[in-house]
Amino acid sequence: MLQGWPLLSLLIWLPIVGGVGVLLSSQNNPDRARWLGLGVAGLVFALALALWGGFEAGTAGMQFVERTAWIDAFGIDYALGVDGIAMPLVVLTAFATLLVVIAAWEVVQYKPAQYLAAFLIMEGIMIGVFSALDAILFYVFFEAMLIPMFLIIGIWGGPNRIYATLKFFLYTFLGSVMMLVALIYLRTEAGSFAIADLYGLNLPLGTQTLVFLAFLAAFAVKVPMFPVHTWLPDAHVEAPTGGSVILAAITLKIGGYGFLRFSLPITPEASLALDWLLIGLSLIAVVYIGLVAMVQADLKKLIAYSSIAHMGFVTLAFFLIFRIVAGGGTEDSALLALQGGMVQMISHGFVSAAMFLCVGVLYDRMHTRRIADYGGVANRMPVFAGFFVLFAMANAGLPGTSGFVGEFMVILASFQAGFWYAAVAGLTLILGAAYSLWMIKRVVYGPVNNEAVEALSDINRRELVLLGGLAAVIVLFGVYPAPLLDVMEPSLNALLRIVLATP
Amino acid sequence: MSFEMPQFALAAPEIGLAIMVCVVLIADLFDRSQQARLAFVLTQLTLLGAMGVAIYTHWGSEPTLTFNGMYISDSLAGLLKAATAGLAALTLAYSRDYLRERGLLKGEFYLLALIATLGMFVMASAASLLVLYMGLELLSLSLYALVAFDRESRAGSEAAMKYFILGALASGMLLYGMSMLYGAAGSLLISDIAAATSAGDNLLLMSFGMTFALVGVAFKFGAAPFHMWVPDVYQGAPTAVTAFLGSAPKVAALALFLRLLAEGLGDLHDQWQIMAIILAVGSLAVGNLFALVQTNFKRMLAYSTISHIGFLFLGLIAGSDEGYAAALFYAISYGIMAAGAFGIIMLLSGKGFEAEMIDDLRGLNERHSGVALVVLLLMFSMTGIPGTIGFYAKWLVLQALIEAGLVWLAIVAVIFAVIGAFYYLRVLKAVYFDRLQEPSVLGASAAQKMVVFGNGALVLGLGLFPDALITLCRTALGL
Amino acid sequence: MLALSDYLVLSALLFSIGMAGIFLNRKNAIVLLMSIELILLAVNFNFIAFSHFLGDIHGQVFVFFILTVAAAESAIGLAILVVLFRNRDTINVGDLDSMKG
Amino acid sequence: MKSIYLLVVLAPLLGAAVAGLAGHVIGRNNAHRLTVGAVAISALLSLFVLYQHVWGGVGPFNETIYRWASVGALNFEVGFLVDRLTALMMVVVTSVSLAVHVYTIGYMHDDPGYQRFFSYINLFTFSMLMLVMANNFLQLFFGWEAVGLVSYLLIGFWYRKETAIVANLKAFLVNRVGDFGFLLGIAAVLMYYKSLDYAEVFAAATAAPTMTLSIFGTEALVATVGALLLFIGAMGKSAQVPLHVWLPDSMEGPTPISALIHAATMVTAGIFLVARMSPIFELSETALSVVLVLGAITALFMGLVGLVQTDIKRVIAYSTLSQLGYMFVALGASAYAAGVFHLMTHAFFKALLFLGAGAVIIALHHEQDMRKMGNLRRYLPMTHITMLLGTLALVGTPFFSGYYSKDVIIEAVHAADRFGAQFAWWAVLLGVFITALYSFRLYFLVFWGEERLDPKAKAHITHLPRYVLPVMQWPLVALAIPSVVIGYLTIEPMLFGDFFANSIVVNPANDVLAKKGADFHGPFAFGLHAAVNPAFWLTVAGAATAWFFYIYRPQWLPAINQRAAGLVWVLKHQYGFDALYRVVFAGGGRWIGQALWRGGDQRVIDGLIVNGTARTIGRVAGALRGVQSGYLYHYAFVMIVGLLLLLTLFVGSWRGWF
Repeated sequence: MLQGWPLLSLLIWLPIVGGVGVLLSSQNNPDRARWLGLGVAGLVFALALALWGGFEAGTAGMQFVERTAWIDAFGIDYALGVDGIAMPLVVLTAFATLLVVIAAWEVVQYKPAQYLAAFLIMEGIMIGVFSALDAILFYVFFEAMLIPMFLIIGIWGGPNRIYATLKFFLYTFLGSVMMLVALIYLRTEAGSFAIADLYGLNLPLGTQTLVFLAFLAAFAVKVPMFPVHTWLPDAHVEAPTGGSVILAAITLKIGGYGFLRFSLPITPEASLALDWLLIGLSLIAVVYIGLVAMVQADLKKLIAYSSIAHMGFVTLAFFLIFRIVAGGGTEDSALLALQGGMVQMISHGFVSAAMFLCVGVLYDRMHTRRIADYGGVANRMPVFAGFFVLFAMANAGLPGTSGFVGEFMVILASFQAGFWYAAVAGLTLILGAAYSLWMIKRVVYGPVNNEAVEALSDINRRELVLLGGLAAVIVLFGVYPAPLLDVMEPSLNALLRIVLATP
Repeated sequence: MSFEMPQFALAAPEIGLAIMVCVVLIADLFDRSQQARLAFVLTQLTLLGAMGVAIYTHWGSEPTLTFNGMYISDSLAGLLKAATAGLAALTLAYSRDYLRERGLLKGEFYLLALIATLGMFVMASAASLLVLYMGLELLSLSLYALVAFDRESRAGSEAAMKYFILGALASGMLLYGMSMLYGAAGSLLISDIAAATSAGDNLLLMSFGMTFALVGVAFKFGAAPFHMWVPDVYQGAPTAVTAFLGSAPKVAALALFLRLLAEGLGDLHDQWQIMAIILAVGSLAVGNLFALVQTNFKRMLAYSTISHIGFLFLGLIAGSDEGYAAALFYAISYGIMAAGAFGIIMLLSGKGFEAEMIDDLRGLNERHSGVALVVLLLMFSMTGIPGTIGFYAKWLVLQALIEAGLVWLAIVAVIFAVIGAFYYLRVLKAVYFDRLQEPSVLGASAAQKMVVFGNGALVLGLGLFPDALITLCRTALGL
Repeated sequence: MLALSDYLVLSALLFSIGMAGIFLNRKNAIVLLMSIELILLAVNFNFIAFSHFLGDIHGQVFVFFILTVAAAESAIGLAILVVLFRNRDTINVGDLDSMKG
Repeated sequence: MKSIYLLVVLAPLLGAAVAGLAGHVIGRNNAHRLTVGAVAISALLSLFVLYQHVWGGVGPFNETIYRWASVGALNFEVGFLVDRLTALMMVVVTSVSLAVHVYTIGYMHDDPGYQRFFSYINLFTFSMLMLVMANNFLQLFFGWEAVGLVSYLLIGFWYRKETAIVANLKAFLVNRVGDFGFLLGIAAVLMYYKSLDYAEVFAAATAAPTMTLSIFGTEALVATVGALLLFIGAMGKSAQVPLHVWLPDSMEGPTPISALIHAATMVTAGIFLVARMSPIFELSETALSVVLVLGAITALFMGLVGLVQTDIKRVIAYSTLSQLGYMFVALGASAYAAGVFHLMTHAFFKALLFLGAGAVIIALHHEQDMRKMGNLRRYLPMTHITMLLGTLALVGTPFFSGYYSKDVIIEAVHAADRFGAQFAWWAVLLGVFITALYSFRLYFLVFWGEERLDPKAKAHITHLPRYVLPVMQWPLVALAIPSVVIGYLTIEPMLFGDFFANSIVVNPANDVLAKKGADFHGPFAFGLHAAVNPAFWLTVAGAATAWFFYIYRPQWLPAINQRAAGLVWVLKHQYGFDALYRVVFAGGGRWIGQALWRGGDQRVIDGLIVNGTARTIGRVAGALRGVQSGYLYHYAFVMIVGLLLLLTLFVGSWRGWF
């Protein structure tokens, strides 16, 4: 049915145009803005599902390719396409945005039209990031993301939002301009900005290292990796619920995606030479951040730190592949690591979104995020408590939830690189459970702590749809992740060949 | 000595503009509207016409010298003239309401602007030191007068005084340098100077002169350390003048650079490159650091101009046509952004009220979200975020730099760009994040808003489809 | 016979005096205008000297233009001075510091 | 058969889903009807499966249900391995579960979370079945963690109780420590045996028994490392020292849970695991010795702690720890069948004891302190009798089931010649005395002696609603029967026959049970053999001691307590494990977290680097600002300085400075 449609362009521009449409048509009519926003987000999600439906799982190549000359002077094309790595992330983006639109329904009262427009535009831009096949096009989308997110945090955020949003912006901006320099440099070597042309350049190691570090600056900040992670807790704490959801569910993934799309294939030798650094930082993230997460007194900060720890798993997986192969593991094991990292990213998209939505549900009622202000929520909100516990368990990597799949695969793979990698990474099992469940204990369980908790009412139908939908997805992918893995496998395999082809 | 008839047709833009100056001068006498409506309309029509004529006359033709080799007609001249005229028209379009509210709406304003534009035209086509100088002075003298246009303004007269003295000093230095170049090459023609340089005649004297000439150019740009006039003049001048001053003359300054240093002294590139690096990095540092601590929006924009000039200089440093094209693109796109930024200030200012502090933008999103959106686009464009024209300006410059092997400079540049982002974001903070108790209604005329939106659309549209402008700039430089 | 360099040195001295006049003078703005004239004079001197020694007339033509422009410049300068005086009742350059930082 | 297996597993899952998601829609009665029905189906089908496997001639079933995921050539699947070991476990799990389900109808009668509770225990049944029926490590881990989840939910079922929600967190975290090792063990298995499927792994392990890997700078047998890592998981789940601390606290949960999860089934998963992994464990003497020693330590020392407990459930909990230790001792001595046998008998009589205790607690209106009981046989005759039977089984009275299973363990250890076997034999032998002592202490304190009831409890017990007790007592009876007879009936085939031939692998050199089998002349003779068995006399001694101090001369007790104050203190504090963990791990973790957060994130990264840079830039800018003084002559001066700078560069470029 959709054969021959520029599906990716639709996915990118429909939400952007829709966002502008919401902005123009419904500034003074919040209800129209909501319905319009929901319509656009729903349509985009439907198209994203169509994308999945039309996707051929068996091949590694780019699909749904579109190519039009864009900046002729430099041979830059408006080139779009998705492979098995990008496609799930596109679908995830559409899903998360739909959630955000629903979550905002009667909660966001200050300029809802602008709020929804910002998220819809953000959606288009993020899908653009995942489907760009040209480095400059990628960069354009990559940077443009800053604009809506800057506004989202700054306008609808908490009391300290200005510090947070500036920190977010400058941190990420600093990282990404370095990447721009690297990309331009690569063009002088490759003669093109097409990402595929940048692979296999065989640059000397010194140059590769510099390029790698520039990429690292961009993606490490996005992921975020220790020690450039401190923007994330602040941004999350101050962001409105939707902002946190998108930040955690999608924008962090862009960092991981960047590692796969740029760092590893473009600078494989430097990745090999510097894998100790990435592995070290990732392991620090898992342990250090896990411990830090445990002592947070603010719900969102806790989840933010947990996000960092989870993303540490992703980077760990991506950069362990060299040691897995060197340590006697098969290429399948390296693939296991990559798959694990990808699954971890996607699962984290669901789980962190769910966690932030839960906090949002609480915040809307109590207007506080301090853990100490809660206690005994289960007494008043039993249904909500059930969801929250489920999501916390998923966050702690309980089998049967999607959170488990990635962790399991990464730990299994990291053992092949060496016992100690797996041992340190495996600490997440304990730490993740500790901070997630201790938080649950203090927030959900216990006697009713104060009058504010006493006055709580359980989730309404809209929130039930939101959380229920997420719970279903999380359990589904936990019980049956094979479809997702099958989609990604050929592309990751092809990537692995490129990365490991270096001498 | 045979007398060769000059090809007047090739100078059609300048001649036409000069005639129109006279026409406007006379027409204004008969305009009874007290609002200089006739002068305004005629001026805008003239500028738009001049754009067309410039393109028609110069674009695509082989470089042709006439007027005894003192005037050149080439694509570069065409684009430079079209850009200056276009930017002048854009900034003038903002000015009516602002000037009316201050009792400054007189025909002389448009007249002076036209004459300044004529000066810029002359510079763009100059093939001789003399012509270059004449164009420069025509521009400068008009600008001095414009800065002092509000005779009742204490700040305006102080700014004019500073601008005048420093400008004259810079002219003196430029002239001193020109005299040395003349002495070294034995001719005022830029082509002769270029020939002498590549032949290696009197290189010492030549590069001594070049040093002084560079100072003059740097002053026109407002590059550090010759930038000291910029903040005071931008702040003190009436905003309508600042807008004019901040956009088109930058393109003219680029014309000066390209004609004198690139074409005339291109072979001394090795020598002026290191100086230009100092100027560029100095401008980036001064502009960005000083802008951080400003509370006055106009002054902040002045410092931001300095930092942009630093970036533009980076393109020139590359010394390649790529770099010049990048700088040209930068100058034009910066002109558009600056016009918009000052246009916003004019739009927000009311009778007896100058909206020149950053705080005056507070809550703009609640007052008028459309205008706020334009501010957003402008600020992100100045920061260099994709989706806006400002990104491509920075990208092209970085590209030229890196292709010239100056990766470290590119890194320095982007770090300063990040520092710079901070103060642009501060403006947005005021616009979007600060909420007012009782947002007042924005009292701007529909026409003015339309100009603002048009400007915003230009920033965004060129940000999404930059190819045409990039190609124009590259073609102008023969790429 | 005076050599070219003698003229150049003289003009350099004049030029330097002119520049010094601008930043050493902290009182009367008129002096600034005079200093500028001095600088232009130095330039003119250069042009004439080069023109003479090169046997090329263009330099002297340039001087005429400079003289003309200098006159116009002075006119504008004085006009600005008048405006300044009207607004601030002073032409003391040391008082012109309302904008800084 | 595949559909039967599926039905066994899915019936409780469905029950859990419906009761959990639509509990308030279907109502209380329908909820228990549904869930009990589901478990009943599972139980009956499990019995049928066992019957088929033992008498029906059905061979082991090993098939994939669906492909969970695959990466390259690696397959992760969900599938069932059903052999006699599994079938036995299925029967134990479902039958105890059924009893507990029925019992719960009475026990939770007044609880507002009625449907939720049934949903949880149904879910537990599903998870436990998934665990025992797994044919690969992935699914095993799934079941492993899923039972942990349900355990967590059920310990914290009364979430208003602070102690309950502390206990469930603790249980989950301590289990997670075990799972940490378990997961690493699975990773090791995958790495060295290239598969997660049991059959393939065992084949690979047996094919390469001497494969080594280097760890801690030395070479170690892969089997040792793998087995020990897996055993860490077993230690967590089966609460072996030092990961035992969660089990006593888990008694904060409702009593049916204590019976089902924390006595009969879930905590025995570790035993099942080691038995299932016998092909790997058999390759490593070291691993077996560790199992043996840790089991022995747990068996003896946890039993001792049971002596000083006053909470009726905690006594039984420590007894469970101790009995689990017995089972590990059996496993460590390569007498896997004995371990599993004890698992089965223990499941019945321990569930019986817990449910009996629960009946007492309900009757006394949630009174658990034994010091406030006494002489309850008057009020609860049925409970009294069944609990007495359970106690007799636990202490190992001849012809009761516990006698057979425990005695075989003691004999097997005695016959083993592995490192630590000697110690273990002494420990389990002494443990028999301890077991009898704490068991009869409980029995006498609760059912005999003077009545020490609170008035409220007294009022409650005399006005107990009629219908509550019967529904709770039938399960007691139902459990009492196998507690008494199952050992007698099954010892011969299970321990000395070929019951486990297809499921448990024992290296002939290690096969202590085969050695003992030569002396075995039927269960009756084995029972009579008690007269010449030191263990029996130790039991009698223990029971007599209890009688002496709690019935005959209770007034002597305070004096004894005073004399042994130090020992009592140590026992009451459980050797300090709790305090140690609280201070070192919980406290230390939080302290380090705080230090890293405040020191690392806030002070160094944010304070010094991020905000510090911003501050520095701001300061520099503020300082430089003065240069723009506003004075024209300064401006001119700067320009001239700039000119001089450029001139310097000009001179430099001609002098060749650059």
